[in-house]
Amino acid sequence: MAKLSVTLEGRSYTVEVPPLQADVTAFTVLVDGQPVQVTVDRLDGAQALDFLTVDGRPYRIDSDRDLRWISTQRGLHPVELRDLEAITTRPATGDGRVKAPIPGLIASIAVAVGQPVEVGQPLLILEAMKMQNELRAPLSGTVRSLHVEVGQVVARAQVLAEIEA
Amino acid sequence: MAKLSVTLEGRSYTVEVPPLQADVTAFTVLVDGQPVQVTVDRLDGAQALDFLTVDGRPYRIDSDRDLRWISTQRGLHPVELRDLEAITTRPATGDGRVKAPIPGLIASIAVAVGQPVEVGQPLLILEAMKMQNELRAPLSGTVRSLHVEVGQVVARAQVLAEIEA
Amino acid sequence: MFKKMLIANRGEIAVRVIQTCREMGIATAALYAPQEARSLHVAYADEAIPFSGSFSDPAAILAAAQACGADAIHPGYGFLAEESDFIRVCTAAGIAFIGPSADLLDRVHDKVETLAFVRANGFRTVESLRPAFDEDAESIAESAAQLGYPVVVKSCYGGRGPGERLARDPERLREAVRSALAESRAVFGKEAIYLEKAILPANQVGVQILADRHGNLIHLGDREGSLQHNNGKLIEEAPAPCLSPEGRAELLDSALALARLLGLENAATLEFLIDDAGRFYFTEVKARIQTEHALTEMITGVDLVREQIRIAAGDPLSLRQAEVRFRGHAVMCRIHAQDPLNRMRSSPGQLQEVRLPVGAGLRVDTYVQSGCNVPGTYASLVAKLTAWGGSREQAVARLGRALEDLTLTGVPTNIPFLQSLLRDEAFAVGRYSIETGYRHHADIPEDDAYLQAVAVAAALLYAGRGQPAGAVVPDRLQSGWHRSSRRLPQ
Amino acid sequence: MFKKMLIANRGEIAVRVIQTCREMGIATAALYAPQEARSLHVAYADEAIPFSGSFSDPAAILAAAQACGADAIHPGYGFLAEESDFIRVCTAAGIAFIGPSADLLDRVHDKVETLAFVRANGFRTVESLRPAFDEDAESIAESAAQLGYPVVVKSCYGGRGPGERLARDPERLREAVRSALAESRAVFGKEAIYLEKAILPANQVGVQILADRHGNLIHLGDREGSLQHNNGKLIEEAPAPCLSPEGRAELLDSALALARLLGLENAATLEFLIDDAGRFYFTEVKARIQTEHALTEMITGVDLVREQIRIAAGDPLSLRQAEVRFRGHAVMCRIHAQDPLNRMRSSPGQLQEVRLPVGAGLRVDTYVQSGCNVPGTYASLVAKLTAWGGSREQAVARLGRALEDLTLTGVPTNIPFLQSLLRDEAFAVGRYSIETGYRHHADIPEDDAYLQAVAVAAALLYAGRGQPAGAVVPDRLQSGWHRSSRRLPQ
Repeated sequence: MAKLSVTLEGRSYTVEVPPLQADVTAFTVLVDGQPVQVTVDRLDGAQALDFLTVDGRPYRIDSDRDLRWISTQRGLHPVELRDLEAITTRPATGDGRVKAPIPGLIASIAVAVGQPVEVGQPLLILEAMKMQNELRAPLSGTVRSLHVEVGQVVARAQVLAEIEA
Repeated sequence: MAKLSVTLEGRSYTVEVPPLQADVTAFTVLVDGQPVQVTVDRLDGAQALDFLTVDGRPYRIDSDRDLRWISTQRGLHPVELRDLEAITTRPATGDGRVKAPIPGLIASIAVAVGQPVEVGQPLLILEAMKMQNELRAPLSGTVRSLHVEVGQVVARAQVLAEIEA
Repeated sequence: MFKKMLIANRGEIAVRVIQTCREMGIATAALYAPQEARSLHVAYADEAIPFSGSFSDPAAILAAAQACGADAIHPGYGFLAEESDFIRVCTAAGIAFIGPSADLLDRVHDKVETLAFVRANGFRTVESLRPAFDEDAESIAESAAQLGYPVVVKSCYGGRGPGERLARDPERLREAVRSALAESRAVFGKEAIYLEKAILPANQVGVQILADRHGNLIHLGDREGSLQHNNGKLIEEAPAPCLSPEGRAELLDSALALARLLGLENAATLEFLIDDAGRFYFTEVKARIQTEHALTEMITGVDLVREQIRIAAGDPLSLRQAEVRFRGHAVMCRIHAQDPLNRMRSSPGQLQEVRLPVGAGLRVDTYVQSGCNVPGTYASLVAKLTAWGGSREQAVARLGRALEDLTLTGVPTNIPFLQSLLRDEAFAVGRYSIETGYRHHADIPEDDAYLQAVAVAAALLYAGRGQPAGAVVPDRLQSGWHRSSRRLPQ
Repeated sequence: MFKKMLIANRGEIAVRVIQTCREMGIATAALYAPQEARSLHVAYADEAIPFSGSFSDPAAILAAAQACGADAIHPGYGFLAEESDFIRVCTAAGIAFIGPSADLLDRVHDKVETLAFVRANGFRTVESLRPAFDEDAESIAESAAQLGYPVVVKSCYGGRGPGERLARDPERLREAVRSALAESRAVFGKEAIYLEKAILPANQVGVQILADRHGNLIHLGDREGSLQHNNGKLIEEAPAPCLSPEGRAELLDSALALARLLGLENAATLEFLIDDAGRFYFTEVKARIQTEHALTEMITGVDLVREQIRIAAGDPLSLRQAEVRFRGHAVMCRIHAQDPLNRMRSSPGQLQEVRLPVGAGLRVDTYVQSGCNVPGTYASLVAKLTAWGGSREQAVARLGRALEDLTLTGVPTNIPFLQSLLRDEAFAVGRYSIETGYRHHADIPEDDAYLQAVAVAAALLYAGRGQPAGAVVPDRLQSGWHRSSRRLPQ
């Protein structure tokens, strides 16, 4: 379940999206905790999501690469997104590697190699899509390695740091 | 230079096409030995060739998978193609490997392993796109190996036989 | 006015109805099967409801309307458009039906009785006979002999072309009856046929009627539907070129009188055959919107679906007969997913690219867009292309131009066949009948440069085959494997 | 009639001219730069000629016409459409120019002289003054004071909006003069400006004129072009809602008299300002086809490009004034590749998907198709969308519907801005002037379900980002890496 905060036209919505699968075209999304029914096309490789129905209402959508805006048949809406998961992401495998949840830029690093850290302690800030995503320690231990520098651009899933329990 | 015989509306044309390159959009094609100027789009990965100009005249084209027909803005034309190269193809490297010039079905095999062959002697017939393509010995020598059987479907560039000089 | 309209149909007619509803500020609800999720009626409706039922099932449609809170149902031109029982259940449920009253449909439902009634009131009709027992070959042959060959075998119900069959002798009659019965059973669920004395050669002309509940009744001119293939109309036009000015005036007057006699309501079409002497014969009434209604809209500027909805809401017609102004000429062709190289068999599948023609005097009615499915479960009509011109010649030239500009890739279509028909001399001069034969018009074969170019295109497509999609560079050409540079032509 | 037409233009006007030529059986030759290879004028012409020159370069255009054997040139509405010298070299080369004679263009070329001539003949015109020395700030300020503020600074040549500037005081005047001079130099290669006394509020109305070489001269009604943004027309309509029936009759009579006085030829537009008392003031003549000509074509059914070509070939007009029948109302909007979130800056790039609206009473004029480039080197106009309706209300509703249905992805467009304008009260009731301000109309913000759905769409787009194109399954969601199943809601 990805959890996002979406702000548009002065209102903020918390949207929870289930793991998407290519062959599942109807599923439930939570908006501020309330379920809404969504259908999407089964998409072939060449197409981005350009049409969906939400509670039976069809929307033809378009957006720019950076998700600065969403347009529908009714108009254009500047949007702001915050990935609520990205702030507190921890590896599900339980290991100490901290990976980039999205591509972005390393805005700051709060720890040094050899430094002891507590679980949940901020390690670094990854700037992506106009958001500052604080990445925290997945477990208590020592910073064994830091693979990035401030100002560096990183790919998604790139290992940024490792914590040794 | 690929050399093809194209038959449509009761007429046959010999068309010679130079090696195509993704970033070359204007080139010369020979039709019955006469040069015609062709331009195509620079195509991105998602698009097939659907538009070209021939001697400055634009044609919007479509076809089926099997090249049974070509349609233009003016109408639909059943076509028959013969790859004139496929009949006498020889490896440019001078070695004795005989590869499939197009994907197809082995219709018959005229030689056996160990049999001596002369350059240009028919080895086997590859059926593809409604055509029987006779593949001939690229050099004189002995059939060292046969990698296919009659009825087998082969991929392009698959080695079918090898001739030892 | 209505608040929410359920569109009880699919395809281009569903899109058509949705357009007018949106322009009138009426919310729309569309029904769709999973394979039609990319059809335009889904994209354009305010609400899209997954629907696994049949558009011919009154209970399923009514349930859908009630579930979404619709206060009106538009049936398009489907089966339900002419089912009086369906109208009664809608009315009982407090949902308006966009179309005539159930009583009117009951009155004109039986085509043979309608013909007899019209004939009894002094109008010229085709001669028709209903065999005593539908499946009694003997009585059918007797009836045919009584009428005199050739005869046409028709289904008593519904209005679609496929139910019609021409028989010139007893042997062909047996065949025609057998297949007409099978089709009548399959399409309408009832076996009931009748015989009409064929008029040959003849032209098939329809007159568009609008009638409100306040006694206002007008015609919107005529349409010609004689250019058919396998009994399906392919190219239609308005006004009908087969009518002289005097013949037209007489026909339209007669149509108005007939409409009054029958008590027609809402939008309806009166159909006639015109023989080679210019005499017209009433054949049947279609008490619904027709596939080819766009022709009338183009020459009159009247939105027939808007009038239908207004009439059903109790509003008066928005114009009087004297305010109907005809302008120019319109020609429509029906584009089907049919394979011209495989006996026009329907060719369902996924469309790749859809590129519509642009410019003045054109209208496209379609449900397809790029990446959309053409389902095999419905009729193969994918689009109607209509061109308007100040004269017939200009309209035909424009339609030809637009057909060249329309691109539909991924499934074979009948576009090449339509292009060939437009080049036919009989069509070009506007002198054709339902009997006219059309030969295949090869595509300007005298233009060798054109054929050479097609040959080049074929060669390039071949050379580009099997490549990663889009690249025009076959590796077998790049690798240099199969050719010797010494053998290259200069 | 001509055999082969060179289209000396690009974009939607080139496509427009090609359409009529093809419908008339005239072969067409199009010119294109490499980045425009996928533009529709290339696809639709009979011949497509790579062209590296400028459409404003007479020698390059003439050379291209001669090289392809064209016997006529249509300049569209570009720079060459009003260059008398170009017409003379064409004529000398035996190539027909589709437009007026060189002599007429010479007569009306200087706008200040034309105004003086018209005024001297008893017509009401705007007050204008040409400063003694174009670049002498002193004399310009004197002229402005003489006219009285506010004044409009205009270029003496050409007819495009960008050369116009309003100044309410001497300070703004200096600025306006500076930028007008710069633009005049850049666009027309000459520095020449003049001042007009501003009429505020006013409506800008054009009257379409057609005149053949046999003395026949007709008008085809009026068009309203007051809805502007940065001096560019955005939404236009016909007939002009600002005119009363009496005002219209007077204006059209006056326009015919003016057209005769000026000896207009071929297609031309006479432009007027209408003040708030309904008085009209002649401002200038555009002796060429205009961008918004489709409006007139929709309400009259006349193909203006066809008439242009016929007139240039020496044929008489195809209809008389009494045969011109006006029907309904048409509204057009200009769709630009402009970024509404970045001050409407032009946003060139490659279009991904182009999906055109379908249905009755619509017309799209465009050069774009899926995968086509919008070059940064030309104006940002990518399409004109025109809707016809039996009434103004219906036409506006239809345009709104069609704008919703038009999809252009890959580059930002002004469509949301146009949608906002259509929702404006002043526009909805048809009471607006060139001074009307339009506020941004948010997109039905009261509809929370709508905003929630947009939020869902944003979340899904985010969740699908960085995936192999088209897959909606981010691997970070599948891998389970960034979340603990224990922390899932529920």
